[in-house]
Amino acid sequence: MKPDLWQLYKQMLRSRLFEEAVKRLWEAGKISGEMHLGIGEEAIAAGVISHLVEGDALALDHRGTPPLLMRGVDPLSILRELLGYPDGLCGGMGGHMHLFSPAHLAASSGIVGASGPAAVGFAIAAQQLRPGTVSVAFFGEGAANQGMMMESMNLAAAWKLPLLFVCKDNQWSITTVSEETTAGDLISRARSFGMPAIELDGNDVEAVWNAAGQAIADARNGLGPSFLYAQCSRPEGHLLGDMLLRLAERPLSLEMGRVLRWQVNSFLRRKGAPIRARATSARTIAALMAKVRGSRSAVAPDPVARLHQSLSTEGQRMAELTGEVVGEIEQILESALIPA
Amino acid sequence: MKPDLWQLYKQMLRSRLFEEAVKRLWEAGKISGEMHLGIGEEAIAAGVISHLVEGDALALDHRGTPPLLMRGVDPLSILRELLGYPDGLCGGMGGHMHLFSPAHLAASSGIVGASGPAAVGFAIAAQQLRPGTVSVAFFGEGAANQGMMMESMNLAAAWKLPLLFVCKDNQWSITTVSEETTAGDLISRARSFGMPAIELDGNDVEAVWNAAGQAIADARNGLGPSFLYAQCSRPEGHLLGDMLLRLAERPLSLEMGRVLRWQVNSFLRRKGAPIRARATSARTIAALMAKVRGSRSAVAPDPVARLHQSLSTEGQRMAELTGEVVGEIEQILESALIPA
Amino acid sequence: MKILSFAQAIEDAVNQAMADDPTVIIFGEDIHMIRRNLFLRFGGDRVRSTPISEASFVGAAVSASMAGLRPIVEVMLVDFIGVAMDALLNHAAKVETFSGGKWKAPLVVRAACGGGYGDGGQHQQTLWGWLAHIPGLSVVVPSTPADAGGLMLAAIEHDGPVIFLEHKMLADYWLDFMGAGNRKTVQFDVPPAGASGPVPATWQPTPLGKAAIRRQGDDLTIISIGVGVHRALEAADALAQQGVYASVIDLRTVAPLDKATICEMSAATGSVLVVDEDYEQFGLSGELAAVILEAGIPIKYRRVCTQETIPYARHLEDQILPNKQRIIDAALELSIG
Amino acid sequence: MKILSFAQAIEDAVNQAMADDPTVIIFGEDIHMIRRNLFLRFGGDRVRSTPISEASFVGAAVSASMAGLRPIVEVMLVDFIGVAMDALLNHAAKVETFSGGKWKAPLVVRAACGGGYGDGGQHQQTLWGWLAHIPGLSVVVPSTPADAGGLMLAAIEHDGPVIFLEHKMLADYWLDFMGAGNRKTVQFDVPPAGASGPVPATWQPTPLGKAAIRRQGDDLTIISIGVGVHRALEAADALAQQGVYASVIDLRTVAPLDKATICEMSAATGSVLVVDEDYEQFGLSGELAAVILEAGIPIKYRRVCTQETIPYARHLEDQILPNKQRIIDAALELSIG
Ligand SMILES: Cc1ncc(C[n+]2csc(CCOP(=O)(O)OP(=O)(O)O)c2C)c(N)n1
Ligand SMILES: Cc1ncc(C[n+]2csc(CCOP(=O)(O)OP(=O)(O)O)c2C)c(N)n1
Ligand SMILES: [Mg+2]
Ligand SMILES: [Mg+2]
Repeated sequence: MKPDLWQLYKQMLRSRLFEEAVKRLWEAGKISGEMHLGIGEEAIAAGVISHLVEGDALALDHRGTPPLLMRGVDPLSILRELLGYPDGLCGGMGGHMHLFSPAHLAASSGIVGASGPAAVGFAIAAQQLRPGTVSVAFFGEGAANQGMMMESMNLAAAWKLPLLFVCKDNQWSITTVSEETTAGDLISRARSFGMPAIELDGNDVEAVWNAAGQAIADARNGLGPSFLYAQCSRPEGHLLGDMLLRLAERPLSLEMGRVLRWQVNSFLRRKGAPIRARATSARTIAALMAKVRGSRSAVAPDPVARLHQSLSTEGQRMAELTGEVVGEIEQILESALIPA
Repeated sequence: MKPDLWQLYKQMLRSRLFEEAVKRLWEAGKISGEMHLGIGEEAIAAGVISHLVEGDALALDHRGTPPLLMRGVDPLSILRELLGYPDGLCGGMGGHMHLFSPAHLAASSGIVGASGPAAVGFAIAAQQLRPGTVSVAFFGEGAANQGMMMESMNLAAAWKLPLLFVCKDNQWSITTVSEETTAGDLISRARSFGMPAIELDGNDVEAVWNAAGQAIADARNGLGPSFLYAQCSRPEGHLLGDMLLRLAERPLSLEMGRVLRWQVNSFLRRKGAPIRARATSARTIAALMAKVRGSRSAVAPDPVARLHQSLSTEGQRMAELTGEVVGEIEQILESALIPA
Repeated sequence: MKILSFAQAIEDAVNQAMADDPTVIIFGEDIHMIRRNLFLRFGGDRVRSTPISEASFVGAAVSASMAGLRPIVEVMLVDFIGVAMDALLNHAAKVETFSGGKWKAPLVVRAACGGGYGDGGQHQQTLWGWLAHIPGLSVVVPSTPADAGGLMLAAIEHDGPVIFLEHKMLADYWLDFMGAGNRKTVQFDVPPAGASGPVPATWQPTPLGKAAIRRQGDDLTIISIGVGVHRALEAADALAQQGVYASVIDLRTVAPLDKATICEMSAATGSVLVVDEDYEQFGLSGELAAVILEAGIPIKYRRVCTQETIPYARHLEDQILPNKQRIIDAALELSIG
Repeated sequence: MKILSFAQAIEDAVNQAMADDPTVIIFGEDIHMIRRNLFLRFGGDRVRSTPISEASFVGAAVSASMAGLRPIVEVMLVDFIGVAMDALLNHAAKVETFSGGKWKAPLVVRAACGGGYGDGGQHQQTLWGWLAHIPGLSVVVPSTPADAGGLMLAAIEHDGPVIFLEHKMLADYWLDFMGAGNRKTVQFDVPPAGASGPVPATWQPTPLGKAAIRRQGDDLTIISIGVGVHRALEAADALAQQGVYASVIDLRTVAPLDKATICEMSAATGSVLVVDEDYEQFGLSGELAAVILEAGIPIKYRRVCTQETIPYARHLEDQILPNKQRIIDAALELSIG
């Protein structure tokens, strides 16, 4: 089987444009609170979601919009939810970390790791009430250190639940490089529960589509859960207004000045760690900022751009599709702003 | 290095006799609540504990007495704690699942899996305040599915903490065969966190001593945590008065009669699972009872008997040592019963 | 008239619910043995034993309930809910609000609770007032077999999360498992009218949020729940012999709270004594004071609760848990003072 | 006179404590950035960033404190404590009792709390009354920079577990992180006297369990904590213009509760209004009613609290959280009714 790349591209582009619209509205102060975008995760979401059918369930984390959009939830009702209107997806009660669509059996949570248990419960219901359907958990690599996520891997494997764990590894949990807090590697961790685990480039939608297709088919056939481990990068940082990103975006000199000022302040204070340890701390922070800058650089992989490039040979079709999606999102944006 | 087997045997025998004394007192109604004995775990406790020195810490589960005894906590004060006297180890406030000895940095908990975080904290303090000391976590194979235990393995490995995880696998968590709720295997699970993991026969004190010695030495030298996975059997069941054991101890006919009665009752009721599923349930329970009977049989391995046998060539020494330990425990028992 | 033990009553009601509604399923540790009769009748798909992974399987119960099942998830003792608290605090309790009322989580969290058998402070808590603090959770604590079955049925049928707590002094199998262990050498203060009693032939749901008046008296109003109700009734008998007549209210559900009955009965006597085995501070006993004051009813007020971590030794524990003597003393203080 | 922001005051006090006592360490997620100044000064051994494993690292803080350290363990938002609740409920709170008083757990659990910036019900809870239900835990909620530093120092020096909650409307970096995100396009109702103010040159511990009287008035007594204190003071100003004079008590610590001040001030006016951002039911507001009634003080009583899961949309959230208008209305009801 081959994926319909145009269809996937369309979903990815919709998601990207939607998130960019959200960003603008958030920046304009029309959306409140934290805002974690799914920019950079489009290929993972599209490659997985495109295999889902009626009755399948979705357990989402704090970056739930792309999967929901691709699953077919009305974009306007999501946007109106984010804007806090009574006719939003959740009546303005949930907000962006708590998007729920009963019709799609899709639930989000802002608690890191909670998509594990949620997916397990959905999978139990699938087993019991809707044989042949599956449940999918989306989460970050940081969430893989949350106890309930590991418990859920064990439970899913022990009960051979129809479940797909989708771990999106952008290397960061907020300002922490996840590698430094994660012992061993997540592929081995998943396999240690007796689950198949596949590592892939989350910017390559075809690879995701293939792996997810196989894993979901296995789950439907009663072969139990699988673990997809997909690398991605997230140019917008952890959330909009990301502190680390703000720092890193300043011209090098300014930013270093700031770090130096902290450092000097800290060095000037009597008592505290030996100078070497203080210098190590300063280097750690400088290295973080360098890493952030790297992930923001022009050469950072972008799943949408990548697919765009490979499909661009058909220029006309691409232009039409782009026009269509841009039109849709513009239309949604316009309707979204109409007062309740 | 070779272990001092006589010393190990002495500790194991003391522990065994102590637990048997506890059993008698509990049966006489002088000790309240649940009582989880450490009978069958003596070789694991002795092989590990004998490597500990001043400043090392112990995080224990609901079977804490053997390690505490071997670590040098006053047996009389433990027994008086179990009897609820004000001069007991914890003034009668803790009881058998909450035995605490600040002098030995030893803490217990009745919450399954809690010895993981407890050992992590002890190990952090070791790293920070007492370099070269270590912390040890004792827990059952069932506890390995508790989220905080898995989190603790990750944390210990990520921070290279001086910590030894000691998983005592008696195959059971209460009435559940742990294999059926544990996906994959625990050795792989531990290794997936980048920790060395050693599987061994927990009835072979020499093997435990060797493996623990190496692991603890590594931890003292800053090489990080290890995982010891030791098989054992627990003839007294999960706790005194164990329901499954009670059932299994009845003569075969009686017991089967009982199961049949449940089964018939259940079969007689309209509505419910198809007959095949009901029969599967009945077989599951019968199989559990058979398994319990097996673990109670004369051929079940006993670490104390095993070491006794190999040391019995020196009959005189054995007789003396036995006499000494029996005398000690009898003496303790006598003093324990003196009213406050 | 059918007579069942407290435990049998619950099992009977669960049997009825499971037979009538195939979406009712049970999971929790050791369920194949603890609920062996249900396991034998309804099979391993609907009666599932879990790993010791409460955070995950209580969380799973929430989403399973959202996806069409009606799970009864068991955490053995309410004390163990600590490791699974996120599932209740941030998920079960909030699904309905977060979804704008469009999605419900009809699950029952079942657990044993309570002390009086010398098992120490990590295994004898009640925590009902604590759980009730979280908007969105119902908390049910029956004191008789008839209520136990009826409230269990109501909990199963309720379209939101319900915590169902069975006190170990009433549920004989728990007391045997954790306290007696088949011994004849230990005694417990088991209230007979709670441990066994008449039940209906077919269960009807006992409505959540409806208190029961167990005794009428003009001098003071004792408000309690669970085993405390029986302790209060014993104390009321003793008080009557001293000429002090107490009403006794059995709340039956902590949340929702039957404010009407509470206020009416409090106004009638002007003296309120709360008997609450849960921790005293920031819980049920305080809420009752607030509810009565909010209604503008002037009262004299005392409470007999558990003030500290429960000690292990039975004689120490007996002093800390609400007992007949403490109730009598407080009642006399109220009626004299 | 030094003027510091609320956040700076806490950092200043922690700086002082860490410099004076090498056993004070900090751990939690993203601590190298959130506490970068401490990280730079005290190094990575004493300021450690953790994996997202709250159950394990909060539990570890308990035993680390037993083994000679004085950890400040951070869980970002108090809402996240659900996954680590066992460490508080069954361990931190019980070590001292279980060990017969022989072992203490001197740790601080630090978290941001509170709403008012439209982040939804899983990120804006306060939960202070809920945590205070557990015997053995102290719960501290400062409302000014001076208290924030002084109470933090007291929390670090206290020989038991203390939950230290900093409200996001007072701690500017949290509000920026979660609410503003560097935007100029959003506004928040930040109480100026809480966000910045005078602090001592050298920190002294502010004793736990001692309330502060923020305003004197004869007509009614408003009892509050955290941001609620500022809302109450604003309301009291408005009330004064209508001829209603309110006292305002800032509890500062939920547990231990300053019963003496509460009773004295309540008796003085005979009318008590509790303003509590935590959930209304079974929490702080009820406990205050009970404490006053137990002291035999007849009062009229109202409360303005959070009754439901906090909605996401800012206009909905504004109605649910205690606000000036709700306080004024309740106060007028009390003084007329
Ligand atoms: C239990 C819990 N702890 C901490 C947080 C705060 N938090 C929100 S997102 C996040 C990082 C998550 O990292 P990851 O799982 O890799 O997802 P990503 O944001 O990178 O997509 C943290 C720590 C939370 N929401 N819940
Ligand atoms: C969090 C929690 N869940 C459940 C229990 C009840 N419980 C006590 S011991 C036990 C089984 C533990 O099995 P294992 O870890 O293998 O230890 P073993 O008893 O076999 O030594 C269970 C489920 C508990 N004490 N704590
Ligand atoms: Mg990440
Ligand atoms: Mg076991």
